[in-house]
Amino acid sequence: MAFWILAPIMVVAALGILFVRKAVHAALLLAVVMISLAVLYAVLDAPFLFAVQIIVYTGAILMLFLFVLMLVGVDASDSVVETIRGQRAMATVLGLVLGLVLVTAFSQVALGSAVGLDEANAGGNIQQLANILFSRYVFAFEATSALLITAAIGAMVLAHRERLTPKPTQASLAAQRMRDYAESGKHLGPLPSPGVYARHNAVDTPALLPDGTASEASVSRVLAARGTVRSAPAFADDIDEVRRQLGGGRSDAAADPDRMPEQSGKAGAPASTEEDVPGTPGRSSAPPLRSSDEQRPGDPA
Amino acid sequence: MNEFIKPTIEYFELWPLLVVFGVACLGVVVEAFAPRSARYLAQVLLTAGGLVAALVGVVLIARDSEVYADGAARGVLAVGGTIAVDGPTLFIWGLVLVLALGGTLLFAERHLDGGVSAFAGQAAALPGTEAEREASTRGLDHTEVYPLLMFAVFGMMLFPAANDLLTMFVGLEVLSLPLYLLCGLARRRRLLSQEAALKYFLLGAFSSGFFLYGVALVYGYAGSMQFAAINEAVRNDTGNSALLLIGVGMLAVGLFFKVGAVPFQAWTPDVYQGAPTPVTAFMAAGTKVAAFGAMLRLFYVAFGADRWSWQPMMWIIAILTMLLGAVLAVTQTDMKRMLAYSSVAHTGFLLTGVLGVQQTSALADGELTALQAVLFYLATYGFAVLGAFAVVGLVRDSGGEATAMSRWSGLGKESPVVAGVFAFFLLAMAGIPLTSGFVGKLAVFSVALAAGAWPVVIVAVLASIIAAFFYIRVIKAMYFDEPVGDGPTVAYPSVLTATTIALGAAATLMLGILPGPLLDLAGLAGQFIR
Amino acid sequence: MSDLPVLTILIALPLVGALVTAFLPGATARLVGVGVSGVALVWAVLAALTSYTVDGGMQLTETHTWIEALGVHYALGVDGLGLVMVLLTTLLVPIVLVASWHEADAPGNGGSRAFVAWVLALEAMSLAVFTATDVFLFYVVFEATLIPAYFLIGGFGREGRGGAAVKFLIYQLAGGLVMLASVIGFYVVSADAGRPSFLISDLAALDIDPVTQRWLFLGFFIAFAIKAPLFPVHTWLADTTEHATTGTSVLLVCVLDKIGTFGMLRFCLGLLPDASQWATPAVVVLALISIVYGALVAIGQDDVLRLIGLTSLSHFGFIVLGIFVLNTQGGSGAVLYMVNHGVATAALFLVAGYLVQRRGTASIRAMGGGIEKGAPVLAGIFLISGLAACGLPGLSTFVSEMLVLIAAFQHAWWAGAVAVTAIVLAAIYVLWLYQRTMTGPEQVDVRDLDRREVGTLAPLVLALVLFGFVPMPLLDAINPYVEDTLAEVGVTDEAPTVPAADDTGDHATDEAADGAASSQGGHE
Amino acid sequence: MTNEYVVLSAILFTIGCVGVLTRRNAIVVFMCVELMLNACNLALVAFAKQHGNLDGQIAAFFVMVVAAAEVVIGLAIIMTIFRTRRSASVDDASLLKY
Repeated sequence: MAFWILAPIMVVAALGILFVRKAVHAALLLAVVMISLAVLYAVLDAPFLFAVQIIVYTGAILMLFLFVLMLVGVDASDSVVETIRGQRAMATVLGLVLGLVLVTAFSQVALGSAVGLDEANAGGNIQQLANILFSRYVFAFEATSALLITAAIGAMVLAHRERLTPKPTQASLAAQRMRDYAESGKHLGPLPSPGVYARHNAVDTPALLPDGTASEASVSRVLAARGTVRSAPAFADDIDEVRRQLGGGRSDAAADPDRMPEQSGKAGAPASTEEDVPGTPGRSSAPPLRSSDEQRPGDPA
Repeated sequence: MNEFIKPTIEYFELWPLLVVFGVACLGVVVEAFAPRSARYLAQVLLTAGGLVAALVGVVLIARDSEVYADGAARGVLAVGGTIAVDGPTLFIWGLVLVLALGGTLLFAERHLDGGVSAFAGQAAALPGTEAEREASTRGLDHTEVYPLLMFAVFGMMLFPAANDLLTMFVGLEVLSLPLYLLCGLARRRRLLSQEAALKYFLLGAFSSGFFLYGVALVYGYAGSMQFAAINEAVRNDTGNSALLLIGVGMLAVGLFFKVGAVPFQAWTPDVYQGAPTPVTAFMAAGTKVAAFGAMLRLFYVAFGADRWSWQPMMWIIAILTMLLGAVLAVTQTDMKRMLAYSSVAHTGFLLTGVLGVQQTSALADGELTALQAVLFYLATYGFAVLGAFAVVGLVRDSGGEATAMSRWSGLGKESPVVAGVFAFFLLAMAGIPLTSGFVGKLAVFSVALAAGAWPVVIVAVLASIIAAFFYIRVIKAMYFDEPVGDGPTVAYPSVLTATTIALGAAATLMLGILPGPLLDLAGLAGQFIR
Repeated sequence: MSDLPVLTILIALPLVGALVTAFLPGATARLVGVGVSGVALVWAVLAALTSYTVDGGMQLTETHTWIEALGVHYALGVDGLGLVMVLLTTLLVPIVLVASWHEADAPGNGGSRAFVAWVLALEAMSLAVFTATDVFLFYVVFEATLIPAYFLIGGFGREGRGGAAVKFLIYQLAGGLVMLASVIGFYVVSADAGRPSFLISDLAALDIDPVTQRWLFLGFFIAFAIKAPLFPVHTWLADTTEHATTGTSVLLVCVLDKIGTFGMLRFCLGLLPDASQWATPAVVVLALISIVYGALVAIGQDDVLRLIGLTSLSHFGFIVLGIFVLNTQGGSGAVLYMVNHGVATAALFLVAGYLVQRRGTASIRAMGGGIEKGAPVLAGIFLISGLAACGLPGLSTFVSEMLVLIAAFQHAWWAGAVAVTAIVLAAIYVLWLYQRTMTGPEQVDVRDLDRREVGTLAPLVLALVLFGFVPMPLLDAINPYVEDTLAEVGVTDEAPTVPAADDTGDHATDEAADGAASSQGGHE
Repeated sequence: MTNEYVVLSAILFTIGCVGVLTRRNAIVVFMCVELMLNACNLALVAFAKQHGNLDGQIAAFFVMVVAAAEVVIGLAIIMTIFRTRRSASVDDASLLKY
């Protein structure tokens, strides 16, 4: 019997929705319930609903859920902190009581033998459904169009942002760049790519300028804000040498333990405390080298 | 076997519904094709015109309505018996349309907030961002609210007219969905507004789940969705009363959610506070009318024969609703929340009327029927609450509407007219004689007492006393307290809001002094048809 | 005058006056107000002299359908009770308006325009209350009086009046809503009997079963007990009189509160006779407690306005006692007491108000005494009205107090005995008050009463003295009513001696014909 | 045999109901509402077979349509909230308090 196989699966899956932490898992469990339901519809002489359940519910509605979950972030897991004390327990108890009442009541109900749908489905389930749908329930059917229109308007209103300014074209962008350069001296060309002249060309490694200083423009600002930019000097052993050759310059940059490169990304490079420096502002000894620090707002240096 | 039978659609009787629906769709088309500058005027005119046309239709139908069956009722069953256009339906349609007209005027108000409406310039722009500011400085406006309003009105008309469970469910959803959206579109305090929309939506969906399960169970009991067939089944008592009882309970839960009865009232204050004030005004009045209309039909027509099993439940709910609404209202410090809790208390009073149903034979000649009393109360409350929220929209400070009650101190000195009108609405809600609220209260209490529900009436009186306290407190603050800081300011509205307030006040006064015509009209509506 | 809607005009006069004065400048509003209320007084007196006959029953009746669906009528009419209350009201309002001539314009107050408008509105509503013969109409105007009263208390008077106004309104609304339940009860009872109606004449003809009667009685009685403050629910009274202006207090205590005792007579006794008899013991006890408690608390007061308010508690105890001992002396005495108390307390409030105005404080201790010599007229009138309050022979209150006491002794010896103690207590609080404020060694320089002020007090004092010696005109009007009512209750007097023994014997109204017959036998 | 189906639907409905009350993530709460609606559909379809008429199936079909519209609106509202708050928890949305 399909029912006895599917019923436990559905109940377990449904219970799972209550307990899994991640919303995505809940969605997948819901899919299990819905597909099982579709099978039960087929068993219950409702082939049309079987199809609609799969296509509309599982195929469209649940996908919409997943889609939104992806937007929100798949990792988003549920907090278990109660804001109203005892609410969870109360809800559980209430739910148990409700379930118990319903289950006992319905298992006692004597419905008699089912009439069955053989007669009602004569001429085809879909044809008969259409018969009813477009005769007795035709007004309700038309009224659902109001729902769908409302839904469409709702989605538009809440999600669609109208463009208030004309979309900039290539030409206008180019003109703007030139204007910026003329007015504020903003760099015209493309930004330097990371890792150039450094030992790595990973995106979190700033490019070194010919004088050995790091180019802050070469790393993504997001990385800098997160504090996962590697220190350039660690990859430039010869920087001291270069300096010496250039004459003057201090040699303590690489020797300073605080200046050791830090491994803050995923690669296993040796650690530097570049990111700790704001805590000890007085110790900054090589200002030109503190590439990532300088990108931080509010840096005392 | 079943050959397809072409349905007969009574276009004349359905005219109001069709017009509202058509205008809503037309509004969407306008939104799509009309230039931005023309949209506001086009939408407002279209909406108002559609409502008026529908209202005219209601009057015409009411004039021609035929006596149904045995003469106790009038009207027709339309579209294969799924929609009952009878006296009560027409009364509720008329009421909803008039209230919606008031709501439209409030929606269209642009004087209060410096030339823009109360709705967000761009709902998709994040609050506090450049995009929002830009939308605001350009005076953008979501004119989609008018079609949404019309869809909600369509739902409000379909819901109480539905003559089977399925149509009723569809009506419920059609009425709810646009309101969820409208709640989230406030121009000021957008976070609050969005939150209100979320809460309203989640709880509304939850409650419609209950309603639907009730539908399923009652269908399981009676084997049909039609109210007449359900009534027949209840009368013949096919056994399995567990299905019926639980089904009725679940349906009631769904409806109680919509009207905000305890213990399902939790959303009311949040939503009333967070939603844009015009929406609150429209929603508070319209939803209650529609949902009570549906409740009356469902319980009287489908389950009337099983009165003894649902009346006790109604007793308890009514008692709890009145008491909790009144007590919690006392503790509020925000005007909109206070009005929200007061609306919960009024739900209780209305339920007191609903449970006052009796056999027609038990009524004396010329005695009020429960239906008449509830319909009348709905009218009185609808106008009062519409007007009250409209006034709330007028009192402002630099941050928009000043809904904190302390900000209302000394309003009587700042603007005696506004304070006076608001005090009048409050007195009406408190049920002071010579206002509509008093006659309404008298009507529902007397039908409840006539049905023997004296404990409920006693509690109702107690709750009225508690309720009177917080209404009076507001009046005292407005007239006798010194203003806090520089005091509240009253934004002088355009003719639109002023008309709505005047409409509310006039109706409240007229129904208080000469309630006869409307009571007679409600009596003339007669009984429901099945 | 037969076709003229006399009572409607009487009510409409001040109502229109209120609407007009609301839009006039303050000074004009005062003049118009006094004029309108004066016209109303003249109209009422004329109506009483020309159209009213003293043979009992409702007169000057008007009946129009108001709300058909509810069986509500706009029905007016007066009987002896209504007539004296109407006269009292119309008399007091012009006096109050003149007495409060400049008071409402004082800084912090709401201005003369509002004051006059509200007072006139209150007068209209009160007149409607006293003449309504439809329970619904009565209820509507009964509650409607609260709105002007609320604004009069809250808008004019001393610091803290806002709170007092809220307290007043809450008490009254609570009472009103409890009564609403009973009003609805009447509707249901009459509907069960065949046809829903609120007309008093229809309701009196109903045969209501005893249990229902008791519930209905409770609803009405609680409301009226709050209105005419009776012991456990009196606490709003003193707060209100303390903070309101004396003009407001006069209207409240002398007119509005009378609605309570008026209602007890008209509705409790008139419509629910069995329940009234059932409740008599409890009500008598409450009344006795009010009498003694009010007097005792009054003795201890330091605020003169509060003190006068509390003496009224004692006096209302007398009135209620007179009503509920259920015999003709008691009834006549109570109605007469209502009039006399109205006049005497009004005089006392007004003169105390003038005193407070002059001294700038209401505290007896702060006044320090010694006014007698500087302002003999003030002191003299103060003394007379004070003595009237404690029922000195020769003043009108004496007659009514005696009647009630005799009735109380007839009812039960202990009731009379307790009530008598109040005379002693009253003497204490009045004389002690007089001694502390007026007599004394130091000479305080106060202005004596001017002509306007004397003018407001003179009619009251005159009435006190006049009715003290000649109470007959009043009793002639009152007695037929009292006999009708008691016949309705079904009480037969053992002692037939009524001071005004001018029983014409023709006081059986239609609906009480059978009951009246038996009671008549008892009288003669 | 209809009984079993109805009992199953009752269980699913209850689970959905408890889920709505206990879960904090708005999307999961909404999923639980969908679970409730599905439970209703099961009952409707089972009763349709029991009574031998197709009203139940029609109703179930309507529910699916309604659910589709509801989901669009619901998710649109949830997305809006998420974009402003970066959180989909019901509790984080708590500016409105008593």
